[in-house]
Order: sequence, then C-alpha cells, then structure tokens
Amino acid sequence: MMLTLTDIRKHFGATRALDGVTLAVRPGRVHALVGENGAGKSTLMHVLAGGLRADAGTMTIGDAPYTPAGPLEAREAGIALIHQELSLCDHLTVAENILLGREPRRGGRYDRAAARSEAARVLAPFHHPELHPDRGVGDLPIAARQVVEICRAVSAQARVVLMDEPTSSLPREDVERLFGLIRRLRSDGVAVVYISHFLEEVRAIADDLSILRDGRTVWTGTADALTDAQIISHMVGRDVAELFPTREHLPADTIRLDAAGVSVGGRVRDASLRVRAGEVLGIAGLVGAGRTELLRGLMGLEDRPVSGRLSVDGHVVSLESRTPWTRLAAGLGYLSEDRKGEGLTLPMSLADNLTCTRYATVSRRGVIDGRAQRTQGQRWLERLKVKARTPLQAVRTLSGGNQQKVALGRLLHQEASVWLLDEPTRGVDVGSKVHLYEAIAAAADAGCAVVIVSSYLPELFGLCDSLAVMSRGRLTSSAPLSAWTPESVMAAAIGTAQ
Amino acid sequence: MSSTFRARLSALAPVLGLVLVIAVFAMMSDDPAQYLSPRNLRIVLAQTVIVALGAIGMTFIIISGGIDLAVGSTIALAGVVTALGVRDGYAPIVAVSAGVVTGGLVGIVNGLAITRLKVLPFIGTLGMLGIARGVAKWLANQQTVNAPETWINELAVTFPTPSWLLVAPGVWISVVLAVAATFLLQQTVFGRRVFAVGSNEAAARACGVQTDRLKVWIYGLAGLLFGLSGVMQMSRLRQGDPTVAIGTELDVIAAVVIGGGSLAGGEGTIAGSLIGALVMAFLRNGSQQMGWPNYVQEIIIGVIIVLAVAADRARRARAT
Amino acid sequence: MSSTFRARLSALAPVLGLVLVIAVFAMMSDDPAQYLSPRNLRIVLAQTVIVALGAIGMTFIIISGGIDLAVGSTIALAGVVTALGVRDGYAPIVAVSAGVVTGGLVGIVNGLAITRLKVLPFIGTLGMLGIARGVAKWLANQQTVNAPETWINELAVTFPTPSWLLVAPGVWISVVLAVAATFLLQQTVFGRRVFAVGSNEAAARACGVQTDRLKVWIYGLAGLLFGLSGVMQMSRLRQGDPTVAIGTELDVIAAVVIGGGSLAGGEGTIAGSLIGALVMAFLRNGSQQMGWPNYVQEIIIGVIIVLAVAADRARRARAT
Amino acid sequence: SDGGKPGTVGKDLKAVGGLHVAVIPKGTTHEFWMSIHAGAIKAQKEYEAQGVSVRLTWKGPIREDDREQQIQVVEGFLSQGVNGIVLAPLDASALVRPVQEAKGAGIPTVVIDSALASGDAVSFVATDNEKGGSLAADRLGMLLGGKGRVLLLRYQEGSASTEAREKGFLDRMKAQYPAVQIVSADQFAGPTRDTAKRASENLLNRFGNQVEGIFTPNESSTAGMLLALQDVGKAGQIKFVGFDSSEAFITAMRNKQLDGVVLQNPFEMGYQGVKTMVAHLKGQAIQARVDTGVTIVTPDNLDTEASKALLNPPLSEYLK
Ligand SMILES: Nc1ncnc2c1ncn2[C@@H]1O[C@H](COP(=O)(O)OP(=O)(O)OP(=O)(O)O)[C@@H](O)[C@H]1O
Ligand SMILES: Nc1ncnc2c1ncn2[C@@H]1O[C@H](COP(=O)(O)OP(=O)(O)OP(=O)(O)O)[C@@H](O)[C@H]1O
Ligand SMILES: [Mg+2]
Ligand SMILES: [Mg+2]
Repeated sequence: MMLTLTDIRKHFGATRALDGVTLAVRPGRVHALVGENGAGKSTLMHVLAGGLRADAGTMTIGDAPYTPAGPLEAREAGIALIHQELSLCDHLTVAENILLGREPRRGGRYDRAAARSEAARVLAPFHHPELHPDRGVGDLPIAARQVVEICRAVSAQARVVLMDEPTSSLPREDVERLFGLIRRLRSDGVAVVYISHFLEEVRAIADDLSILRDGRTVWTGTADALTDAQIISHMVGRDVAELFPTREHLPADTIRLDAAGVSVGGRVRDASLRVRAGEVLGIAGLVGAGRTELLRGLMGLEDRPVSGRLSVDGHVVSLESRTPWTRLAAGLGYLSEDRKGEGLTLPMSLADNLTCTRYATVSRRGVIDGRAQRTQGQRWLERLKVKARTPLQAVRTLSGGNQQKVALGRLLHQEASVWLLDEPTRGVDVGSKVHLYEAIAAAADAGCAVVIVSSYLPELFGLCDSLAVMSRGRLTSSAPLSAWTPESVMAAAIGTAQ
Repeated sequence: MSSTFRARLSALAPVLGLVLVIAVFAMMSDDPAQYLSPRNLRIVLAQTVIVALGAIGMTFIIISGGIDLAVGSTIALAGVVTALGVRDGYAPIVAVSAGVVTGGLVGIVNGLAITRLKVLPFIGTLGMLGIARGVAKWLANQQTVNAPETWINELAVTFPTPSWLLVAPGVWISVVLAVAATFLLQQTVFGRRVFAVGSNEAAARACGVQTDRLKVWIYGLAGLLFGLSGVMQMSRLRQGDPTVAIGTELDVIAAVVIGGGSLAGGEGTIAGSLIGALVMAFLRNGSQQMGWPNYVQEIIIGVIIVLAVAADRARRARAT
Repeated sequence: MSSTFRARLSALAPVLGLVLVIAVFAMMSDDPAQYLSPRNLRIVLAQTVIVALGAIGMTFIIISGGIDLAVGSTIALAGVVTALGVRDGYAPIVAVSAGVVTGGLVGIVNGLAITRLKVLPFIGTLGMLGIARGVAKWLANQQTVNAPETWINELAVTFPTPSWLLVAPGVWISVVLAVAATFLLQQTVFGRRVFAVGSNEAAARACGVQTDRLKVWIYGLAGLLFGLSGVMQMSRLRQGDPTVAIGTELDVIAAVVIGGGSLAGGEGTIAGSLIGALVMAFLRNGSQQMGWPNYVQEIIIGVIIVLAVAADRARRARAT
Repeated sequence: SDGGKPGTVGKDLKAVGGLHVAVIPKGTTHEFWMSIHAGAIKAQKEYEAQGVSVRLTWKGPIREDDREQQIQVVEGFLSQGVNGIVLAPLDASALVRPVQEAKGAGIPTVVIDSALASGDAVSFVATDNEKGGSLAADRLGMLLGGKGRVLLLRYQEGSASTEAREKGFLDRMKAQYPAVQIVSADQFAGPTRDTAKRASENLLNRFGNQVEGIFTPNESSTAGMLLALQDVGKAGQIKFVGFDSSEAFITAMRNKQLDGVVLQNPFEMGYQGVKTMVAHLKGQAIQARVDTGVTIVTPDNLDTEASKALLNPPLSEYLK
C-alpha cells in the first residue's frame, strides 16, 4: 500500500518549515530524502509520525486518508520513526526502550522474557554482544544508542519505517549491517524512507529519491536518474562555488592559538593545533569523532577531565580548570553547535545575547547603559543582515538562521582574537550562509585566528586556509587546503589513511 | 557484572543508612535493650505508617518526574471525611472507602490541573495544598470531628488487640501495599511507563505512551494512598482533624529522596522510600530517647537529607 | 509594536488582578468606606511587609531557576538573633544588622550546598528548612525571646509615630528596596546574569558567567532580604519567636508566581512579586473583614495561584 | 513490673535507681509552659531533698498545634519506659489512645492544664477554666457598667481549656449582664502571636468603632490583640481583659492599656502535677481532681504580694 503526501505545509511562527511537500512512498522500496539543513526533512518525518500536525495538505495510506492525532495513531497505522535526535529513556533497559509503548503482556504483567527475546531478535543482525537486552541504556555510547533507536523502529513491525539520519553516528560496519537490515525489510514489502546527508549511502541503498529545498519537493524520481552534481544543484538551488567569499589577505606568521597534547576524557587523544593570525583552520571528521569535545575542552566546558597545554597569544591558559570565563578573558570566543542548549539564552533580547560576553562596552561600574547596548546591538544586526525588528526582541522570535547569526554576532562584539566555531552554519539557510561566511572571512582578514568544525566539506573547502581531520579522537596535523582533496579528507576521517 | 554489583550496592545504601542510624542510637543509649526492644520497634512502626503510605504514593509521582505538595492537606481531608462518615452512622468500611476515594479524587484533580492547565506539578499541587486544607476545614466545620469508637481506631494502634498480629494492622496493610506497589512498578507495563515518562517524557510520548492520561492515573493512584494515609491518621487521633499533617509532604518527599528517588524523575524504589521513612522515624524516636531537645532532631534530620542526596549524587557521578 | 503592547499588557495582568480583588471585596462589603479607608490600607501594607521583603529576595532566586524552601525558618532565625541582640544590650542597629547578616549567611550556606554538594535547590533548602529552624530554637533556648522596647518595634507598626510617615517605616524600607532590586535586576550586569543563568545555565556558562559563584551571591542576597523580613517579624511581635513563620515560604513563592515569575527560571519582576504579595494580603484581609472563615481564604488563594499561572501559560502559548 | 497499681513501684524504687517522670507540655515557647516547667522542677527538688531521686524529662511537640507530634512524644516515652507521664493534652480526644496505651503498659498519666475525655488518667490537675472565663466577664461587665458591645476573639478549635474559658465568659455575660451585646465571637486567633495579631488588626478595622470591650482567652491571643491595639492607637480606649501572664501584660496594665488578666497558676500546676504523680507512684492516695486556682489581676491589685507571686513565678530559681 502506498503512502502519499500532497502539498503538506507546516510553519513555526514566521518560519515555513514545510511549504508544499509532495511525496509517494511505495512498499518494498527505499525512498531517499535529501536536502540541505533546514530543508524540512525532520519536520516532515514528525508530521508523518504524528509528533506534529500539518497546517495544510493531505496524506493517504492506500486509499484511506491518514490524519494521525498523535504518535500512538501513527504507530497503529504502521508507521515507525527513527529520530534524528536520539530519544531514549536513560533509566530503562535496552529491551524496555525497544518495546516502549508496545510492551508485551502476559496476564496483566509486563512479560520480561518476551521483551528480552524480541529485543534479542532485532538486535541480532548488529552482532553487538555487549548490547544485551537487559543492559541499562544510560551508559551506552552514542553509536550503541543509535542501534537501539533503529531496533525500536524495526521491532514495531511497521509497514513504513522512517529513518532520519540513522547513520549520523554509526561506525562503518554498523552502516553495512543497517543496509543488510534495510534490504531485508525491503524484500518483506516494507517501505523505507531514508534521510541522509551522505550521497554515497543514498547511491548504495536507495531506489527512489526526492529532494527537498526550502520546504518544497523540487525533484522526485528514481535514484539513478541524477548525477551527484545534479542532486546538489537541486538541493542548493544554485552553484555552490558562489557561496564563498574571496579571501584577500594571507595568514601572518604570529601564532595566536597554540594547543598541544590535548586529551578530553578519552574521547579526544593527544590533539595538537596551531592557528596563526588571519588563518582559518577547518577540522573535518565524521559525526562523533570528537571535534565538539576538543573545542569544548579548550573552552573549559567539558565535564570530562581535560589535559594538555594551551596558550592564546602567548599567554598560557590552564586546561584542567573548568572555567570558561578565563578562556574568554584570554581572548577565546566560542560558537556552540548546540544553539538551543549551550548557545543562546532564547528568552532574552537580541541586545543581551549579542553583548553578554563583553558587557564592558555597554556598562559602567556594572550598570548597563541601555541606549549604548541598543545601538551597538543594532550595528551587529545590520552587519550580519539579521532580519529583526528591534534589538529588544527576544531571540526566540527569530528564525533559526537568524538566531545563528546572532550567535556569531556575539563573537564580533566580543572582539575575540581566536574564534572556535562548531558547526557554525548548522540549520542556516543558503542565503544566510553567505552572510556568515563573509563575517568569518572578514574576521580572519582582520587578524583573528579561526577554527571551524564542520561536517559539510564544501564549506571547509570554500572557506579555509588549512585543514585537519579528526578520526575517532585523533587529530591529523593540519595541512594547507591545497594538500587535501575531498577523497583524502574522507579517507582520513574514516581512518583508512594511516 | 561489576555494574550490576554496583547497582545492588547502590540499592543497599539506604539500608546501610538505616542500620547505621539504629546502631548509633543503640550505642549512645544508656539502655540499649530498651531502645532495641520489640515494644519500641512497634511504636516506631506504628508512627511510620502515615509517612510510609504517603511515600509509596509519592514514589510513583517522583519517578514520573512530578511532585505533590498537597499530601499533608490530602491526609487531613481524607481523615475528616472518614471521621464524618463514621460520625454520621455509616458503616466503618464505607467511611474508610470514602476517605480513600477522596484522596484519589484530589489526586485526579491534581493530575488534570497539571496536564490540562499545563501548570508545573509544583504549582498545581501548591494550589491544592490550600484548597484541600480549606475544604477539610469547611467539611469539619472548623473543628475536629470526633467519631465514635469503631474498628478504624484499631488500625494504627501500637499494641494490636489480637496480640498475634504483633504490630498494628496498619503496618501490615502498608507492607502488603508496598509489595503490591513494587510489583506494579517493576512487573507491569504501567510501572515501566511510569519510569519512561519520568526518564524522557518526549520519548515516551513519541513511542505512543499517552503521557497525559498516564499522569492523571499516577496522581490518582498516589492520591488513593494519601487517602489511606489520612484514614490511618484519623485512626491514630481517633478524630478527623482538619489541621493535622501540616508539612507532612516534606517528610514524605524527604523519605523518597533519602531512599534514592530523584526529583529529576526516572529513579526511585518503593523499598528505598520505605527505608527513607523509617530512617526519619528512627531518627526522631532515637533523638527523643536520648532526651535530645526538638531542635537537635530538626537540625540532624535537615543535615541528613542534604548529605544523603549529596552522597547519592557523588556516588552516581563516580559511577559514570 | 503589537508585541510590545502585548508585553505591557502581560506586565499589567497582576495589577488588574489586584484591582479586581479590591473592587470585588469593596462591592461585597457592607461598609465599603471602612474597607477602602486609609486605615485599612495601612493595616494591609504593614501585614504585607514580611511577605513582600521575602518575595523580593525570592524573585532573584526564582528568576535564576532556583527555589528556597527555608524562607520561613530563616525569618524565624533572623528574628531570634535580632531579639537576642537587643536583649543582651547591643545597640538596636547592631542587633538588626546581626539579624540581616544571619539571613545572608543562611543564604550563602544554601548556595554552597547547591553548587558544591550539587543537590537540587529543592533538597538543599529543604534541609536548611529544618536546620535553620532548629538553630533558631537552640539559640532561643526553645522559648520566645523578649526584647526590651527599642525603635525596632516601630519598624512594622501600623500607625507610625511621626505621623507624616503615613505608613510603617518597614513599608517605606520595602519600597526603597524594591526600587533598588528592580534597578539591580534590570539595569545591571549582575541582573542580566541572573536572568541568563535562569534562562539557560549552560549557555550562561559558555558566555563566561561564573554560574556557581553567581548562585551563591543570589542566595546570599536573597538571604539578606529574608533576614530583614525576620527583623520585621520580630518588630511586629516585639519578640523573637523561633516557631514563627512556618509555611511562609509557600506564601512567598506564591507571591512571586502570581506576579508572573516562572519556576522554570528566566522570568519574574519585582513589581509583579510585590503585587502578588498584596493580592494575597488583600484576599486575607478582605475575607476576614467579610467575616469569612479561614477555609474560604485558603480555598480561594489556592484556586487563584493555579488559575493565575494557568492563565499566564495560556497567554504565552498564544503569544508564540 | 506492673506500675499501674499504686505502691508497686515504690518498693523497688532503689532497684530502679529513682523515678523517671516525663512532663509533656503543649508547647515550649510560651512563658506559661516555662512556669509549669519551673513548678515541676520545684517538686523534683523537694523530693530530692527528701532523698527520693526523681528524674524529670521535659519534652513538647515541635509545633504547638500538632496533635500527631504530641502523640509521638507520648509514645516515645512509652518505649523509653518512664515511670509516669504528666501530660497537658493538646486535644481532649486525640490523646486518649496514647494515654490508654500507657496505662496498658503500666505507665500512669496525670493530666494537667486541659481535660482529657477519658478515665484513664489517675488525676487531673488544672485550673477551673470556666470560672476563669466568668471572672473575666465580671470584670468587663463591671467596667462597662453592665452595657455595651463586646468582642470575643477565640483561640483555636479543639482546645478544651480555652473553649471552657470562652464558654464561661459567654455564659456569665448572658446571665449577669444581659445588656452587653457580643458583636463577634466566631473568629479565631490561631496558634501564634503573629496569627493573633493579624486577626486582631483585621477585626479591629471592621468593628473598631463599635467595640467597647474585648476578651481574649489565652496568652498568644491576648498578646496579639494587645499589639494590635497598641499599633492602631486604641490601647486604653477599649476595655480589654486577657488571660495568662507575661511581662508585656504587666507593663500594659501599668499603662492602663489592659484592664485585667485572669491568671491561672501554672507554676502550681507543674508543681502539683509532678507531686501528684510521684505520690501516686509511691503508693500514696491522691485526689482525682486538683484545682490549682484562678484569680484576676487588675491594675488596682497589681502590686499585692499575691499578685506578684503569680505574675513573677520564680522561674530563674529553677530554670537555668
Ligand atoms: N519547533 C520548531 N520551532 C520553530 N522552528 C522550527 C521548529 N522545528 C523546526 N523548525 C524550523 O523548520 C525548518 C525545517 O527544520 P527541519 O528540522 O525539518 O530541517 P531538516 O531538513 O531536518 O534539517 P537537518 O538536515 O538539519 O536535519 C528549519 O528552519 C527549522 O529552524
Ligand atoms: N561513545 C560515546 N559515548 C558517549 N557519548 C558519545 C559517544 N560518542 C559521541 N558521544 C556524544 O555524541 C555527541 C556527538 O559527538 P561529538 O560532538 O564528539 O562529535 P563531533 O565530532 O563534534 O561531530 P558533530 O559536531 O558533527 O556532531 C557528543 O555530545 C558526544 O558527547
Ligand atoms: Mg533533520
Ligand atoms: Mg559536534
């Protein structure tokens, strides 16, 4: 039975997440869904799985209209979702998580034995003996959690399985096992929707392909009908090259950031990096490689023990102490990959968020000069072309891309000499990316040292002077961009280069 | 392996705490035999019944990530209703049922306020704290309600009449309910979902658990236990007292937390909570036996609550 | 524009609530002139001082995402310390300072327990609830402490001696402190950080806010206000009573929440909290003037707390 | 051993190493209870001088209106195995069961201050409270010349002794001074000075201009009313008769702000309570009812020796 979506729309405040999506998912086929960050893929999956209700549009399964009032009804209709952001209950066991909401019962009791054997059954293809059904989920590594998440959807015996970036934190072997599983589902007549940013995965597994852009289906057909370049151009809507600013200045010789032998709680081992004034260093790697931990460790934000040496503009900063304020004082500026969690204070005003790392310019003896804060905030808003009415409005009311610009604007205000940017364009739309890239390039040209962690290779190739790759907690030494090709970066990231 | 061992050890921590409290008092006492006598044990057990029943109910609520500040008021209200029932000539069993059901209804209203009006449990039950107390005073006409002698009065008596019972019937009822609650929490789908909603409400909802309805059930079920606790309170006082049990919610919450429950949700055991209730009862009893003034008790119990939770946090931080 | 307007309206909501309460009582009263007389206003204001000062301090704590359950105990302790100071012959100003500083110290200990022992504010201050109360009783030797007549007794008097003061000096002190606290919260870097840590603690840390130290400051500052509140309590009673102000924390928290504060942190205003305190005082006063029994007050206040918060939630849900 | 029957303990007094008597007041913070404590110690010292070793333990509930707490205190002494209990019950019926259980365990109880609705106590040592109320009615009636409007602020629900005083007052007024009109007799002062002061302020605002006489039935309500009268500047203008003694009341009488207080003799009550208990334990015959006397002290007889002895019991001599 076919699942069809017609002209689905969904908006969050002023953001149009879905702006007319049309899709047909056939049983026994794998339908890949690709699109840029923020194209609306996850939103679409939530609409399908009953977590969100569409503003407009129709969905049908076979001939029957499908209008799930909640996740329960979606389940009953045979639709299961693997969430992009992992959603497990830390206090329950693997088996309990896999069977949550569909617990087997016997005589009113929770049938532990049945749950255990069902969990063992769906876990079997992954060959992870340590992933025992009775094990608590709380202390599992992220990859194992992803496997549990996958097994939960598989176990639901669904007719349609939605996979939202299921491989984002899986090691290669597990990706192969997942593919085996997907092929089996396909042969059983299950329809699979597969979302991924990795085109080679799409090539390997997909039968059909749809491309989303700005909340709309811009192309749909069989997966082998398009070349990679064609897919990308459909995704982005224009030539990627013109996204990036041309850099005028060359890096100077002064070293601004010098970190050596940095280890972060076993997740990052012995990483060293040096960044000169005016240099943009990119750090590539697979999700889960430990890049975030490296930056957070440098900033004193990690709860895990951190060791190593760090100096900023020649001043030594202790890495052991978990004191972000000493890093800020030393001139480090940080942009978190987790905008909501660790980046912005959403209920507070744009002006507050922009100036909070350096109140000195807008206050005297601890008293804030409201007018100075407004005018300075306004300046950054204009510089970054943030679409906002007033610096006094709450950040919460901005669209994601504009929020991200505010987060970057904070570094401009801080006049940080070293920028540590973690996924600076995550969730940023194509148009907004240009403004961010320009701001980053301008900062480097003005003498800042910039470190960019990104999972988006074209971004690194378009913006950086040099590149280092992180693989399973180890960082290669950085080399000029010209020494890298996308293939060699990929190889280093996977860990086959050595 | 070692993680299971550690988990067992961590479950044992409250027991060790209890043993420690008893041992310390026995050693300090000038008459340990008296302190450790069956008679004293009976007295402590009878005194614990009210907080223990409350702690069983509160364990469900706290595991589900909620809190209930209206426990004391619910106890008073249920006690008044029971006493009124007896006074007005209903059969004792009818009066007791009315008291228990009253508690359940208060709980359901709490659950509805939290899920429908979308107020935090702290606020919803803070409001109910005043409302239930007010209703209790209203029903009782602002006085204590004296009820004629019935078997209800024997429920929480220290020395039970058929002496082979050894301890008050209320203690046995608590034990039976504790076993039932443990079963419910550990062995049934309902129990697993209570943990799930406290552990990750969004995930539970995404998996098709009807979290709102579940919460109403949880508060309602806990309310029944608070109602029974109110019946016990009435039995102990032999009257319905609308001003009784002020602040009992804090004792009940402290019992759950000392027993390993986490106010962040997802954690807690019935056995732990009961031990938490016993720890506090033995602390109170022991301090009195030592002839210590009230203030020493209050200080010690305050310190123990904080240290017990801090030790728990530290133990877990080490474990990860 | 419309959103600013809506924001203003939302800030006005508590004021409207207050006006509504007063209007309803004035209409129901058989003698509105009496109810609306300046004398009654003075009485209500003098009665509000204790909760109002507490609410100013609690506003800081609640905006920062915390809570303090030890307010009542802190008030009692500070009152006892002040009374002891006066009784033992220290200058009144010394005694008052000692009371206020005691409150500050209790707050600092709360802050340290929360940040060092990493216990939730609910637990840390629940422990302090018992500890401070116990210490108060201990210092007071379990009795009320009678202090000789000094100007402290005039602080919270209903009709002040230089009659041009119009209302009790304590009321003026509260007003001055409210203005200062508003300034601190809205116009200073410290205030912005209080909001930041309550809105998103992780983000505040990443922006270089020393969140642990900040929290200790917040609890300490609030503690000073609770200490002053204790001085006012002592002034009203003319004695240090270690058993006074049991449960006042709930009144204080309710005042902040009625005034728009959110227990999830990041929201609240001093003016709103004061209005919340006044709403409750007028409700109590009005009910008593109407000759209504206590239970009606309790029920009404409970309902108002829940409805005020629910309305606030609904309004915000619509706004986004 | 079976200590319930007189004489049995007396024989093995030496073997036990002395008698252990627990004295359980309703609270510990009022001066009234301090006097009882002092009187109890006086009796102990007298026995000690006679070579009879008596160990006294003084312990009250944490809150003055917490019946459950007082029950727990009684039970604690049961398991501690004291020889006798001297109890001022917080409630006429709530304390029946513990006293009954004490009797069952061979521990006799002497009830002091307030009646217990049970025949299980060996003696009742108390003031004739109704008589005290009627003394107050006589004083007010005389001061008002047999006509006028009078306000009665009651203490609290369920307190037998104050209810008897209120009844004695109202009965006497009705019988002897029919022209006196009672404008309000349905409001309660509550457990503390603070609640009493608040209730008084609100009542005075409502009835302030109509009321010519006031009666309050215990220390905390009298203190609260006096503070309220002083604060609104009405002290001295309204005839005011209170109950119990306190330093503040003496001063107020000298300043003509208080027209009389009915005094019990708490010192005597504590003294007689312990004497009766020890006599019973020694096997001597005791009276089932001991009246400790009640008198009214007015500004006129303030300085007589008899009044002085009542107003300033030798507390410091017995309490450290
Ligand atoms: N709860 C929400 N409130 C407001 N805006 C939202 C919300 N959820 C998503 N959006 C916005 O909707 C748009 C689509 O988001 P969505 O998560 O569907 O993108 P996506 O295609 O899954 O991106 P990614 O590849 O990063 O996962 C984005 O602009 C996002 O900021
Ligand atoms: N084995 C693991 N055990 C526990 N947590 C893990 C594990 N692997 C990854 N994580 C968590 O998953 C998240 C993603 O990993 P990390 O941030 O190190 O990846 P990254 O290299 O920064 O990739 P990206 O920024 O693209 O997500 C981190 O918050 C990390 O704490
Ligand atoms: Mg997505
Ligand atoms: Mg990362």
